[in-house]
Amino acid sequence: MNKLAPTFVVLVIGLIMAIAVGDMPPFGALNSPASSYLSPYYIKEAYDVAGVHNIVTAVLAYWRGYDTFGEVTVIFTAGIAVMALLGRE
Amino acid sequence: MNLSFYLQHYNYWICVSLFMIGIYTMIAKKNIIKKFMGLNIVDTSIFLFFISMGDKRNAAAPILHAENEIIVNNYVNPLPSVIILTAIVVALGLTATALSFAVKIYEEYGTLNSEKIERLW
Amino acid sequence: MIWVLDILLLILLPLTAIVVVRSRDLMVAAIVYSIYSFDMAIIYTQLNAPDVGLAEAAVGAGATTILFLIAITKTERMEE
Amino acid sequence: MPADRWEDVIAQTIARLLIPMILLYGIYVIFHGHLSPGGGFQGGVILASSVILYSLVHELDQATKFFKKKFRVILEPIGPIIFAFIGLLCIFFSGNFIQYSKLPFLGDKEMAAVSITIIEAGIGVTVMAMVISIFFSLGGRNR
Repeated sequence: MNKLAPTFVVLVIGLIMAIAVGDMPPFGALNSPASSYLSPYYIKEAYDVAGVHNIVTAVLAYWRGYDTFGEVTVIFTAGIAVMALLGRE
Repeated sequence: MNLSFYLQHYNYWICVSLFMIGIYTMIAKKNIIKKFMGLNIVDTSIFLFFISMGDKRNAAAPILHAENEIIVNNYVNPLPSVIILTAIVVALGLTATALSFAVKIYEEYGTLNSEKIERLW
Repeated sequence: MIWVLDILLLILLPLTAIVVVRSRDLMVAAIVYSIYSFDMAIIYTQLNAPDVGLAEAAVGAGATTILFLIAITKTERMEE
Repeated sequence: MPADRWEDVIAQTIARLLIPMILLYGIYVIFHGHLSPGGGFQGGVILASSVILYSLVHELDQATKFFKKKFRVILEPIGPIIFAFIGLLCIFFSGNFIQYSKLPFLGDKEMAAVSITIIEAGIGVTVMAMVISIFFSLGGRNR
């Protein structure tokens, strides 16, 4: 019984996710909810506001600057934590 | 619920199966490093889910090649790429910290089996 | 006919993931995880996200696999 | 010279040819990241992978000569410091925290592009130092 318990849990999770996938829009749809409200603004305004051709870099460093700042801090903390945990060389 | 419904969602079914495989690894396997590999598989399945949500049919990568006239449907959604780009590097930091903890645990207890570690602790 | 290649790449993902889960040798699991990650990078580039594909090819197939290999050589190789 | 030292002439020669190209490609990926796919995160990991290749081919002690612990501790917080400095400079010129267009040196668009490039370079240095220090700390000599 103890060997079958992980399989049972995984099958329940998979059933829930399969029901959720049934409500997703079709793959590659042009007017899906993920790409119809906010992202047309970024695509239109990226060169006029940020002056950068690559839209991903523009969103990463201009509109989502706080996010990137926190993420750089997370990387810094991870490096310091590993150096403090096993600092022998 | 016919065949074309399943064929239109094929990326999402792969994501669901990868998520199930990763969760099974994290629950059933006893080795700690194998658990971290399962964690990475779960991470990657979620990344694939986000990236397939942002794709558009007959569109190009989100890099502008003409500044004057911009047609929105010619470029894919750039927002999932941004979120996943930061998440990949955070996953690297998470894996490094977890593996250094695993090395410390092996130096302390001499085993990587999680049940033995719980018994010795 | 590009969708045939796409579906073949997508089918390779669960196969390599199952090999990672089932193998007793952790070294084999780490190297097959590198193959899995590189396949995932190709799929990202196919889905028009070249930034994420570049990051996954550098981080997943390079750095994470090397860290796993170092941790395995520091500890024990075979899973009991 | 220890007995278990591993050296291979072919691998060392190939690595001597490959390492400058990897360094050049990493710098290209960082500084060309606003026109083509790339940016600080990818370029930093590529730069760090050249150092990892050097220390795999040679001995680990020779690689730690170039990147000592004091040098890495200085190199690692460069990214957050540059980011916070430019953000606070925007506040100094009566803008919001990272509103680059308030900086008075160039036009609006050009100032934003230049600031984005500087910030990406800082992120690249931080990521490179982090991956190198994780590799050196995790692959230390005594087990």
